[in-house]
Amino acid sequence: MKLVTGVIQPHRLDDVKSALEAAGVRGMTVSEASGYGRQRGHTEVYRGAEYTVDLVPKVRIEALVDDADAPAVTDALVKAAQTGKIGDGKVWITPVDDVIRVRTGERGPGAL
Amino acid sequence: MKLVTGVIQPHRLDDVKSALEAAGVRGMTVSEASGYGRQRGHTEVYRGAEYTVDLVPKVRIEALVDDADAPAVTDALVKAAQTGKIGDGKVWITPVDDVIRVRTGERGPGAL
Amino acid sequence: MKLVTGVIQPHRLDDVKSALEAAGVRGMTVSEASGYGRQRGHTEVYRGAEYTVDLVPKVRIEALVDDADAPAVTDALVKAAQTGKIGDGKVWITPVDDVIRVRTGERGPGAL
Amino acid sequence: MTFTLIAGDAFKLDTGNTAWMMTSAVIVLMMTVPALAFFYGGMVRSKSVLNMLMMNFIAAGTVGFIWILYGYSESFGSATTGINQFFANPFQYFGLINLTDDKGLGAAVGVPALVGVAFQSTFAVITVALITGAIADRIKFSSWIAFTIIWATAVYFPLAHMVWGGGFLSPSGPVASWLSAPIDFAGGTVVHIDAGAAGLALVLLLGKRKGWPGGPFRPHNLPYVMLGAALLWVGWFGFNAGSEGAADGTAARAWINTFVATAVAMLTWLLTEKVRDGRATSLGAASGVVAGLVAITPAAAAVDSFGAIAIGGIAGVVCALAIGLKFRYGFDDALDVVGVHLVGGITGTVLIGFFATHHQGAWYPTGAKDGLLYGGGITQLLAQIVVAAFAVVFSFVLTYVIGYIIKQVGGLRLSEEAEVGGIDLAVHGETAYESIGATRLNTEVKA
Amino acid sequence: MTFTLIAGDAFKLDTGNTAWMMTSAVIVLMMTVPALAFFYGGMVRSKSVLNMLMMNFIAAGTVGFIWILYGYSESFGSATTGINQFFANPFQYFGLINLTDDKGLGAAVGVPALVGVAFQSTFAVITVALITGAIADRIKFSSWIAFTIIWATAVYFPLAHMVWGGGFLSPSGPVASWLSAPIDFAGGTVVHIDAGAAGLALVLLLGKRKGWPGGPFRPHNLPYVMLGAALLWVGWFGFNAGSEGAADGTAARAWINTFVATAVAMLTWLLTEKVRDGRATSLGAASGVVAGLVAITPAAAAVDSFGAIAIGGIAGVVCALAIGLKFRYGFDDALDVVGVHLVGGITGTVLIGFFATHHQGAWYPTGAKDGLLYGGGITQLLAQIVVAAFAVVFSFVLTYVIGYIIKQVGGLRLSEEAEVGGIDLAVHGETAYESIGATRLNTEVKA
Amino acid sequence: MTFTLIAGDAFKLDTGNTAWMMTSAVIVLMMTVPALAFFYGGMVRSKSVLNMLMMNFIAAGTVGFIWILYGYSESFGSATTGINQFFANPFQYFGLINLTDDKGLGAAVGVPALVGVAFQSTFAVITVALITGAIADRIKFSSWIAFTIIWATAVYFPLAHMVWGGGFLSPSGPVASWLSAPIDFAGGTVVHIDAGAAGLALVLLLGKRKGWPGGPFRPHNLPYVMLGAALLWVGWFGFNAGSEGAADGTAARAWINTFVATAVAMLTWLLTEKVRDGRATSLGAASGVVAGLVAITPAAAAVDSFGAIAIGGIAGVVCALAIGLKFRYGFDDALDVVGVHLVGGITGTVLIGFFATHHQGAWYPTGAKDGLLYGGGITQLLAQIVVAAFAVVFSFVLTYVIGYIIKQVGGLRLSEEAEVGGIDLAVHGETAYESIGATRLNTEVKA
Ligand SMILES: Nc1ncnc2c1ncn2[C@@H]1O[C@H](COP(=O)(O)OP(=O)(O)O)[C@@H](O)[C@H]1O
Ligand SMILES: Nc1ncnc2c1ncn2[C@@H]1O[C@H](COP(=O)(O)OP(=O)(O)O)[C@@H](O)[C@H]1O
Ligand SMILES: Nc1ncnc2c1ncn2[C@@H]1O[C@H](COP(=O)(O)OP(=O)(O)O)[C@@H](O)[C@H]1O
Repeated sequence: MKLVTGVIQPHRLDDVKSALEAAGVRGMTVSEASGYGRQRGHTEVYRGAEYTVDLVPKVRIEALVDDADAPAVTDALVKAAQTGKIGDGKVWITPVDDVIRVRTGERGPGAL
Repeated sequence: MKLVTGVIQPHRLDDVKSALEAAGVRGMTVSEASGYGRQRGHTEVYRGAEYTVDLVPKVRIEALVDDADAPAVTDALVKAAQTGKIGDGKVWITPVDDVIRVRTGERGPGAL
Repeated sequence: MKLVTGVIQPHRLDDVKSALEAAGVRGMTVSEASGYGRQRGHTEVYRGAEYTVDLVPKVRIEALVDDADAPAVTDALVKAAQTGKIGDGKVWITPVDDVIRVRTGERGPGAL
Repeated sequence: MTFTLIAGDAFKLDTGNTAWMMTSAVIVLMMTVPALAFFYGGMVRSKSVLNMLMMNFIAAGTVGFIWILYGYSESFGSATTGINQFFANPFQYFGLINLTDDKGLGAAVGVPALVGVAFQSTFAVITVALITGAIADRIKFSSWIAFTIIWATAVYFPLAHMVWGGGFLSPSGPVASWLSAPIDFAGGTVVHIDAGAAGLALVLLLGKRKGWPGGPFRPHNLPYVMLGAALLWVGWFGFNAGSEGAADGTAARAWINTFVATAVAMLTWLLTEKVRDGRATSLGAASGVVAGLVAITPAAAAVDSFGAIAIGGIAGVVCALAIGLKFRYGFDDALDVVGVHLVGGITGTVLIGFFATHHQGAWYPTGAKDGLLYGGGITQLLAQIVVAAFAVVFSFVLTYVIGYIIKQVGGLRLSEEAEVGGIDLAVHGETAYESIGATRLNTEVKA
Repeated sequence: MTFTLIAGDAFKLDTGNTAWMMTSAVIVLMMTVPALAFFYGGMVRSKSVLNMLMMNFIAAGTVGFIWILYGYSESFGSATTGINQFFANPFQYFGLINLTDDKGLGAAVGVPALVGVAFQSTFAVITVALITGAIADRIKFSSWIAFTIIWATAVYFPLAHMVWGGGFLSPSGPVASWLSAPIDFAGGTVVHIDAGAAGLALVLLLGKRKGWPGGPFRPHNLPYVMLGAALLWVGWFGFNAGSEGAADGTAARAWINTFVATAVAMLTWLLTEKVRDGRATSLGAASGVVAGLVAITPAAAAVDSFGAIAIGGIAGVVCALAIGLKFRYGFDDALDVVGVHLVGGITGTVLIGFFATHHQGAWYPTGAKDGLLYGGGITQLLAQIVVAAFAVVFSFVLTYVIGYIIKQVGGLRLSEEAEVGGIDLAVHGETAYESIGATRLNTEVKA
Repeated sequence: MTFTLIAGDAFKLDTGNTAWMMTSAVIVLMMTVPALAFFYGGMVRSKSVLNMLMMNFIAAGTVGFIWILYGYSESFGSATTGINQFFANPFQYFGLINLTDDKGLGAAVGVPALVGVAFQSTFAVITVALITGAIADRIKFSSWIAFTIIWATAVYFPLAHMVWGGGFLSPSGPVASWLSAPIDFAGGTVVHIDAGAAGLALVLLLGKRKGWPGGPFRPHNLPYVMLGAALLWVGWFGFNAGSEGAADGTAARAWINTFVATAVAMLTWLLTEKVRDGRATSLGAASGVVAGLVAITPAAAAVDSFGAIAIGGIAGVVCALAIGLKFRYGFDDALDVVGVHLVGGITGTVLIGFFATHHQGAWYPTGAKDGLLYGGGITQLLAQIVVAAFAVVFSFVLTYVIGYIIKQVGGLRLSEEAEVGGIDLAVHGETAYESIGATRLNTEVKA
């Protein structure tokens, strides 16, 4: 199995969720993150003191998928998240040894 | 070494923590997450406008463990997190090349 | 490619960011986490009722890097995060199958 | 309200009335900052809460300033004939000069002239501030600043003059001689219909927020909304009971009516929600409070307890339903200024025609009549409808023209990038709440 | 309080007293919304803050409504003999009809009757609202609504009549002739003992929250708690100094005592914490403020500065210790209504027996006596104990019966699922704060 | 202010003045808790917000307590010659004993003596509380408690006596006979210069916060800052218009000036930011409000509308620039007590010398003169400069000595570990907001 992780623009979350569902993903885990990269941060000014905030709000999506589904899911994720502007984010795929569904204790692809 | 990651119901955190400790885990990292899966979200209504919130609050636990300990730790985690209701979450195991303890620079199993 | 993950003291974030930049890392993803380990938590008292808070605020940093860069990046991270006090955190390295830049769809090391 | 110009009184200070009116002025200012600012600020998304707070502070700043300069004079200057039926001379009391106590709004009840200026200043401020709810999340900050000044000058000050300053719609104006003296005790027309119609006009000019409807526009902090609603209720006693201009039984009647109409409106709004949506919400409670307050405002001392209960109860249901209009007709009145203030203001103003009475401590100006249900026939109802209709048209048309001109000259709408990325950051260079990753690099303030 | 029924006065308006009483009424309403709502709302977990705010708003809505309908009449109607020693005729002034100024609570000091209604309305509201702290996080919303109405009608209005309306426990009642006129200047019995004992009764009926004790019930937002405590302090001057019914030296004595007793109670609460827990906490400061306010309430104008300092100082320690009772005896008084209001109310009521005086601007009703430490012997102390005990029993028993009936009829307790998953969501369909992932799908409001 | 000691009046109660003064006292207390507490609390980082709130509550507690015990007496006791030019006898009215109404501050206007005590108590409290902004995030809690008591006793009470109690700097003191009666209507010297100079002295003793400048010290919650600023504005009408001591035309002039100066100061602060930083910020709006309020305080009733507009407008610019001083000179005045209160206080005090007038409802004490721009020559300006300079030196030197002694005896500064890890946790054992992972283990309260 594989873990497909995407760090994307927060306002794409909804579309990405739909796209993954359409690609047959039955579950995913979402969390808040901040990114640093080519996309510039911003400055804030408080009583004349300037703060540089170089972290940009992002959303992280993780989906565990079967080896065979990984490419399609990845493609769906990338396509739905894409706006073409700097800061669209990254998607990466990592190997997973095993998955367990907590409720039932099932293991492997069936636990997805 | 292995990284055991669990996405669980927030109210199980305490029990899971104790179970992992009992299983000999000396440290773990916890973060907030939201999950999407079989468990239904909910709707909220603000001045008559209905919002569908399909992300459910979850907690993510990550524990780095020695290869040998991985099965026992995983079992302990699953058992402590289990309530038998939909939404109990997933646990997955991924391979880790190396671990370093920042304080000392130690590497490998000794750094856990 | 590799994913270098570090769980560090929040107040080291700035230095770590600079160190990674200096080590040639072009992007990273940061998120909030809480850790549990040798570092003791604390107690809080509300109207005489004592609460034990054993999770300590941490920051998680993730950087995708080329295989060749992984050791150097890891070292830079560890060095910049180190204060020598308990609770400095962990860094770990995991294998990555593939990386995609969402904006362009590029894959592999070029997507970093 | 009895707090109005009565020429030629020799002035004799009444410390009790003066104390009450200064207190009222204080708590009516509180209605704008912080109450309304938080009521609205909690309802927007966290990325634009500061902009919302700022727009309310700005209203206090600009309108406060011009009110002292010429606004009071334009509203309550002494001329009331010819063109001055519509507005008074802005220079008569420029900077409040020559405004002696015997010429003040409270001369007849021993309240110093400057207290009248103070009390009325807070009405001008909040009327402008109310509009911010309609246009939330998308107006250019500089355009808002310009708008507050132009709109107060061209719409609010004139309408205040017409209704309360002895002008066109006052108890001594043409409607009064034609039908009956219109009743607007504390500002159903001047404040709520006025702001509500203006909000609608601006919304039409501004267009919808990106993603509306269908997008995620839920309130970012409901406790703030509750805080704002509660403080609005608290301050509104200054608004309504203060509009009597004195600490007497009529003020007490306004107090009681303001209390009970609001209590009942909250309950009926919640009931409407429970029936329609299956749940009574805290946003509904807060909204019901405001709807009740709005509706009872014009009627505050002109009905008895039963009238107040009826008006509150009806307003709770009507406004709870009226907030659906924007979805039906597709205008993005972000925080329901139309549904609550325009509809609530009309509801209260018109219902006076049914419930007006001068028994049980209730009061209305000479020339007004009891309402339809209290045996006074239909005349008062007609007068109320005429005044409400006039106020709607007057405010809507003028606001549309003002907004249109600003749009042509400097633009009204923020860039889409600022709107999506967050106004607070784009416009004010700030974010409301702490987050990880802020690093101060440059700390030298150029002084 | 001197603000009480005195038959047959010809009414002569005093604008100063009227101004003060209307102002007091405004700031006492503020004590419930937003002050108490935020004091309690900050103390609960974030998943039930809206429910807590709502319960307080509801108290203002339902109790406000019935107060105007029949509550005032039931409390302050003129009959005081026979069964009317316990409550007056609810229909005498139904909807405040026929309540002329000469029949009002402030007739003797020139305050219009409706101002008396207004001021007292806010007391009825907050007494009911206080109970919410005990029952936080687990009561059915509909049962709470029903409870507010029944409890106010059967417990609060009668007790107000007995103590302040010339009834059983008043300076003209049997305790007064037997021992000494009981002193309850601003509501130690009627408000605090009353609400505290009621909270205890409901807690016993409701049972413990899932996970209590031992679970994570820490306050979700301590600044809200501090905001609430501060605004309670601010509004309490209306409560205590307003209870004089006039703007005079006795009111000023109540003001001073309210100020200093609270200041000292905060300090002694913090000291107690420092000694016991090793830390002085902000929740302790907020709690000490409220404990001091509660304890000084009955004594507000009946002691001198030293008496106030003593009462505040003692209350700070006693209440700080009393919050441990619930752990010892295992009743889940969630936000310490028993520890603060019941114990604090008893403390203040009883300590009057030691510190009462009529020197240094202090005042008590005719028939009362100086306290034990001020040379008046033990009589006043006994009278205070009798009244306190009566109020505890009266409120506890009646509340238990009311709660029991509601429990049988409609149920009192929320489902465990709602309690664990979050009341705000389960009951009101809302969450207090923004989170990721809200999508609006359906935007059509059925209108 | 006219609210001052006038010996030997037979006392005749004026309920209107009394109502106004009690109300003013209430809203000035609100300025400290919650207003100032939240204004500052929002500006610190989330890990020290509770400590900031606590320091403000403590100021209310300790100073409130000693004010009633001996502070009022030390400030407004009757002796004003010899050493008593600098402070009065703290035991004359110990615990307010023997303070009859004819000896009170409001004897001449029918306000009971205890009302004067109440009103002035809130000034003592807030002056001490203002200092917390300078020393945020690093002072030992016990040292702060000790400091509040010592500083109030040795600095505030004497200065209040000197300026308002008939002492050294009062209209009957030496400066008045030498130059002209100094004008400080509501506390430019006694409150703002006093607190500002004290803040500077403590900052020098405490040293910089770890990481300052250059580190991440941004406000953790800007809506709290706006809430605080708004409530400060609201309460300040009690401060300024209340300082008249009566509900009359002079109070109304103070009201109007407080309103318009603040409105204009907010606008000019924002303009300064826009020009300098490219953005108008919400923190700037909040700061401008406070700067305007500070600057108009001494001049509140002593200028006409144009004078108020000028003072507000100038203060907005001057203070917006002055907050850069700390970066230039490297003193860590955390929340700009120097930039806003010291500089703003001096600005207002000195500008009186240009704008003072007794026309248009404005007022100043006998012996004062019109300002330079109003034809009165340079004398008043000189008197104002002398008084401001005296207050700066007096407060700075005494505070430095007090702080130095505390530093030697018990230490001033928190440990670095507590500062970095979070004061709330280290000192109070609390965190302001909920977070994951709190487990209650021990629930037994030792009682
Ligand atoms: N090497 C990396 N490792 C981990 N996350 C990265 C890396 N590079 C970029 N990211 C994440 O992707 C986001 C977008 O990257 P950025 O360089 O700004 O734009 P783009 O990918 O469009 O060129 C970053 O904010 C960060 O969260
Ligand atoms: N394929 C997946 N990849 C990542 N996380 C998942 C996946 N499926 C489920 N999850 C996580 O597990 C949680 C529980 O899943 P759900 O399908 O609701 O219940 P259950 O696992 O009991 O069948 C989800 O909320 C989500 O956080
Ligand atoms: N086995 C582990 N798995 C995952 N995270 C860990 C593990 N051990 C420690 N951590 C993380 O590292 C942080 C520091 O660990 P700790 O044991 O307190 O100090 P140190 O690493 O300096 O000995 C913890 O707070 C936790 O976030």
